[in-house]
Amino acid sequence: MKNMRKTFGFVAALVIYSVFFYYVMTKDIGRAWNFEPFGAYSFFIFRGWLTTIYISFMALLLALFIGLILYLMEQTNFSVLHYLAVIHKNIIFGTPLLVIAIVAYYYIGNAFEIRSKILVGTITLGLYIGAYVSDIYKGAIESIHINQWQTAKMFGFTKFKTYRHIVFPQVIISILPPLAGQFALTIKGSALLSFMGTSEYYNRVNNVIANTYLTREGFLIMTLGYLLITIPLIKLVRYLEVRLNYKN
Amino acid sequence: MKNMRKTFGFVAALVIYSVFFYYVMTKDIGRAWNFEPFGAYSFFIFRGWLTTIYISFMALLLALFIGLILYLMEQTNFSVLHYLAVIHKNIIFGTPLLVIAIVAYYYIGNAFEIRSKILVGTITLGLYIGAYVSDIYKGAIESIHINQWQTAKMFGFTKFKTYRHIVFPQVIISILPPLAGQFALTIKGSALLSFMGTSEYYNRVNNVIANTYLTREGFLIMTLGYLLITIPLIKLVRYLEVRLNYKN
Amino acid sequence: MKLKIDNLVKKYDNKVILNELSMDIQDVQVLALIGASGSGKSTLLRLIAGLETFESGDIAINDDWMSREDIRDYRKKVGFVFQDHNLFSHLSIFENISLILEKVHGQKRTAFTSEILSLLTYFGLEEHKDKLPHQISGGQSQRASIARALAIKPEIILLDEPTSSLDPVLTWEVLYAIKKLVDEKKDVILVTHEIGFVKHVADYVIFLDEGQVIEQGRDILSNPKTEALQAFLGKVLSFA
Amino acid sequence: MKLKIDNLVKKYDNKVILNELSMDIQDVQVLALIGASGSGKSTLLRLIAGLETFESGDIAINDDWMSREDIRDYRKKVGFVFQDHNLFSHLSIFENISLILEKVHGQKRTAFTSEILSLLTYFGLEEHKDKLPHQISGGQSQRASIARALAIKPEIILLDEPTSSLDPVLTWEVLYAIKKLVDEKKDVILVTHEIGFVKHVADYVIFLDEGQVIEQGRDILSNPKTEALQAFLGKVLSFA
Amino acid sequence: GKEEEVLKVGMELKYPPFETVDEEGNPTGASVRLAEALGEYLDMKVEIIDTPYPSLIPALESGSIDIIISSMTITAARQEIVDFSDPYTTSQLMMLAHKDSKVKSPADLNDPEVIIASKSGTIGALWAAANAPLAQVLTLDEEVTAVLEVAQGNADVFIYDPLSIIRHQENYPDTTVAILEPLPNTQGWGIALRKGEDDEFKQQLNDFIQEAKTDGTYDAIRAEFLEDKIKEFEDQGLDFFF
Ligand SMILES: Nc1ncnc2c1ncn2[C@@H]1O[C@H](COP(=O)(O)OP(=O)(O)OP(=O)(O)O)[C@@H](O)[C@H]1O
Ligand SMILES: Nc1ncnc2c1ncn2[C@@H]1O[C@H](COP(=O)(O)OP(=O)(O)OP(=O)(O)O)[C@@H](O)[C@H]1O
Ligand SMILES: [Mg+2]
Ligand SMILES: [Mg+2]
Repeated sequence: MKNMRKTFGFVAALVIYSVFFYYVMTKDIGRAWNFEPFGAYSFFIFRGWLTTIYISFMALLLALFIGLILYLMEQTNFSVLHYLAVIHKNIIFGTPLLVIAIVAYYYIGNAFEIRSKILVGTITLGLYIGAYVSDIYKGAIESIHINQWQTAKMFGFTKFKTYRHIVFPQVIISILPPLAGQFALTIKGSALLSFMGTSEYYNRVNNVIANTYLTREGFLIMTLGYLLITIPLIKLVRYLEVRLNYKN
Repeated sequence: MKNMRKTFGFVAALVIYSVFFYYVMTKDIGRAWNFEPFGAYSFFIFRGWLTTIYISFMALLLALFIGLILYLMEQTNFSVLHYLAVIHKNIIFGTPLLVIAIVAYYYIGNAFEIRSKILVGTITLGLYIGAYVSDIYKGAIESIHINQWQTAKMFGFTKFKTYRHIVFPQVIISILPPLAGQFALTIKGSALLSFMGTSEYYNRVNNVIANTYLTREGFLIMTLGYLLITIPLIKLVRYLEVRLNYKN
Repeated sequence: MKLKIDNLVKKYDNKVILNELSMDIQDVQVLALIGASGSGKSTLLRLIAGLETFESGDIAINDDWMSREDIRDYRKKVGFVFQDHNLFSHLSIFENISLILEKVHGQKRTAFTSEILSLLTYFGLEEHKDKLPHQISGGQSQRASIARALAIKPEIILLDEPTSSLDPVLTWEVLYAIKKLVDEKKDVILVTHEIGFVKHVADYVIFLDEGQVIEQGRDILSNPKTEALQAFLGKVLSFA
Repeated sequence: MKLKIDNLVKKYDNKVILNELSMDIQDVQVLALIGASGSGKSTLLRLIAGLETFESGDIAINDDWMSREDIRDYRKKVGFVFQDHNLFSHLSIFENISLILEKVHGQKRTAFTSEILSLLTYFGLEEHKDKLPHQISGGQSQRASIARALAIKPEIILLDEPTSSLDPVLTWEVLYAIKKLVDEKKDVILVTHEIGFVKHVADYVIFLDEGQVIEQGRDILSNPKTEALQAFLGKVLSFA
Repeated sequence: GKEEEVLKVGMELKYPPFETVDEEGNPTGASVRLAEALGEYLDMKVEIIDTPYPSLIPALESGSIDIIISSMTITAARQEIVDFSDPYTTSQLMMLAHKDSKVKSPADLNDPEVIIASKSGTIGALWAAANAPLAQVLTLDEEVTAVLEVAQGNADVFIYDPLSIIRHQENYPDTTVAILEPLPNTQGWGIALRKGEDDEFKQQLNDFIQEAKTDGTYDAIRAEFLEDKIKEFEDQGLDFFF
């Protein structure tokens, strides 16, 4: 019964969206859809897609870690570290990804003679997303009741163990929802590597669009390709949300 | 004493960053800086900057509101609404801003004969950021202890009043930090309007770069322009974090 | 008060907590629920307050059967003191009370301020009125919780262990406050472990064990019939 | 135990809570702190546990003056029962104990499992061992908090109102558990409002009022000298 | 000799048939072949580096690439920042117009009511500023949106190269027309190199272009990549520019 209602709701929602986009499409003045030319490029595009997956997952792990470091730096009493984190975050928050990508590779990477675009791109993306992630941690940790900290202290937990065993398991459910969005941003953000001329998904689809002039089809393929990564990832996060929620 | 240490930390951090970027710049084999040609464009760029401020603030307010609606839709038992929100979020999470911008204006806007780019852009950006904001709300609200809900119920608070007077004031401190990042994303996200050919800041600086090829200078101006908006905004959020934190 | 409960069944995670519990009580002003820890006292109190759903059965207060529709209006007439106090953690002691009067009962700030202050003074909380719940002592937060429940001038007040963290002097004050309620013709349902307190204040006592009523009556404390209650009381008396 | 406190001053928000409090206690095994709500009992207990900083003064336990450096090792030897229980909200009752043994005391799961189980059984919690703190009754969570404090086999155990939510039967059990500790040569510092309980278990009593020691000794309960304590006790006795 | 030295050539591989990728993703197109011919001429290995348009100048300035061959039009403003070789083509600009627009020829452009769409970073906006100062200019980040502006009637014309104009017109046959009349005052495309770095190198580039035009290199490139285009141009009655 409940399952049926859920299924019905899902189908109804899907229909509403489909009707909406169908209506929009009928109003479009262009030509008919034509996916054929993409066939020849499928392997080319597919390899770019794999690159995107690789980069985004590495960057994602890095961002989770860098976010933690930044959070800890911001909390410390050692004020140089504190302000390093604050300045880093302010720069990241204020700078467009385009600029960050170009500065990171063509200026910073160049100065230190790092030539691997994948490496520079992954680190840059990790640093970029990490700044946002650190604020997610911060928000969640603020919500832990003072009692829990005090009890951990009383029973002899070190600061690290308190975070690891007491705080983290309690905040994970409030961290995961915003993190899902951040993960999606990371995956799409991996397109920043296209400014470095890396052959990832975004760049390659755009290459093909340029060759074939099939913009509409290209955008559809681009979106589907990203959805194919983001949807499973978000499903995974939602699953973890339920699994790791101690309240259930 | 404490203030001196803080100032010292800030200055030290700033010096470290400056040295880093100075080193990077010395490694660059390019020409000397040349800001002169931007002088002629300054009014042109300034008007774009104002447009960006206008759009991002409108979109930001909209996103806070849309995020709330999406959160409530996701929580409701009415499964059509629930899935409408879920599908919306999945689409937003998976689609590059470039594609969203173009579809929103040239397909959807066109189908409904909405010609105002500022309008379409603001709504689109609001819907886009709103999806991320709703997950920030969700994460924070998960952290409210069940006791607080029950007590509110007992004393006759309606659902709305419980959110308004009990839940919201308690979660605001865990919402604000990740929201700061989201605000910054909104401001930079307003560059999506440049895909629609609106003359906002990003677009205009890029125009000047295209005309003059002064990329380095253009990027610096672009970044400073955005920082000039994001830093005060983030300062404001941090201030609110302290002000609204009932624990202080 | 009249309280009628028919075959009330409440489960948590498929474990039966209240097991076809029934009672029919009339013309009682202060009803006390006693029983061992975990016997279901708090659960029963929450159900009477309409705070949780239950598997089956019915509850009527003053011949009014509880129903989904008018539950919110019903609750507005009920004051509740939670076992773990449950003050709103973001609000000062004063605001914990004022918010409810203002937002739920629609009263004006000018009208209730002095009333709240005298209530807080009565419970020795006047100097703590602007502190947050985590800044006051256990007994202070318990008193604040009682003051909050009384502030809405309830027709019926439910108290879950109202004196557990109070010293003897304050226990007397609470006892006195409850007696005042009785004089004002208000009804009280009380969960407590303080048998001495029950003797002073209650005119009807129900002894619960494992989710069922084992013994009930006006003078079961002085005249216990079941072995269970005798054993329970035995420990108390040997104490003082 | 020896407990020496010199001119201890503690403030919250510039309000003096403990006012140059001093004591020098020797050869006491169960020390009870009594006093009115808000008199500073919990605060003093937290300071003795090294949980909070203070303005000035010194604390020495068994001639060991408390210092920043070895505070963590000191705490590991101390069991603490918080007034509001403070169980870790994301861990089951069992895990609330096992986590500490495993992560802080470095014990092996195989070694402590049966020990924890028998401790939980002793406190009647075996069937609730996998529940989370918010799923158990007030008395159950208080017992879990006591079990947790005992599980680390502390040399000294500090209890803040350990029986406040317990029924008479269970109060006896806790009393008995504390007596067993005494037999095992462990030291106990106890904050409680249950004067009967204090009489049974404590061999030294300190009566606090407004952050100062008003009266102290081995038999101040049967032989109160100050008016304050007489009034305080007067209310208790008239109760049972 | 120079055998081991690598000449790094930056181009954005999104502009067929000049700079593009084949189905395996290898760089190909007329500019790629021209770069390779340049390598042979200089006796250097050539490496094509795909670089998006906004990154081309930073890449050149930082030394990530040595020259740019990316259908880049020579303008005075750009010459302040980079050096250009002599033009290797005479690039042309033409117009895609909305079917109802009053713009029928380049002469109609200088009119305050006319809206000219142009892709940012390309020459269209610059041309408009210099040659039709009264018209409104709309710059868009993406080519596709500029075309949509015209197709949906928001803009009058889109200024771009003839090849693309023809293609775009085929995509929106009902609402657009191609005005295949070259805009006046356009310069050709040049090879960009770092400013003032090496006059000798610049001279070599100019010599190469001179030679390639006559030694059959251009003919070969035309035959390989531009056959179709040339035919299209002839069909439209135009001269091809490469
Ligand atoms: N964090 C805090 N901020 C401000 N005041 C505080 C704080 N914690 C405690 N107090 C105040 O200090 C005084 C002593 O508190 P304490 O908890 O020690 O009392 P207590 O003797 O344990 O009382 P009870 O029997 O009610 O638990 C109280 O008046 C309380 O309001
Ligand atoms: N949310 C819950 N999930 C599972 N079990 C629960 C939950 N709440 C209460 N219980 C169980 O129901 C039983 C009765 O709980 P209740 O709180 O009513 O006891 P009580 O009589 O008030 O005890 P106490 O005197 O200790 O407060 C207990 O065994 C408790 O563990
Ligand atoms: Mg209870
Ligand atoms: Mg206390």
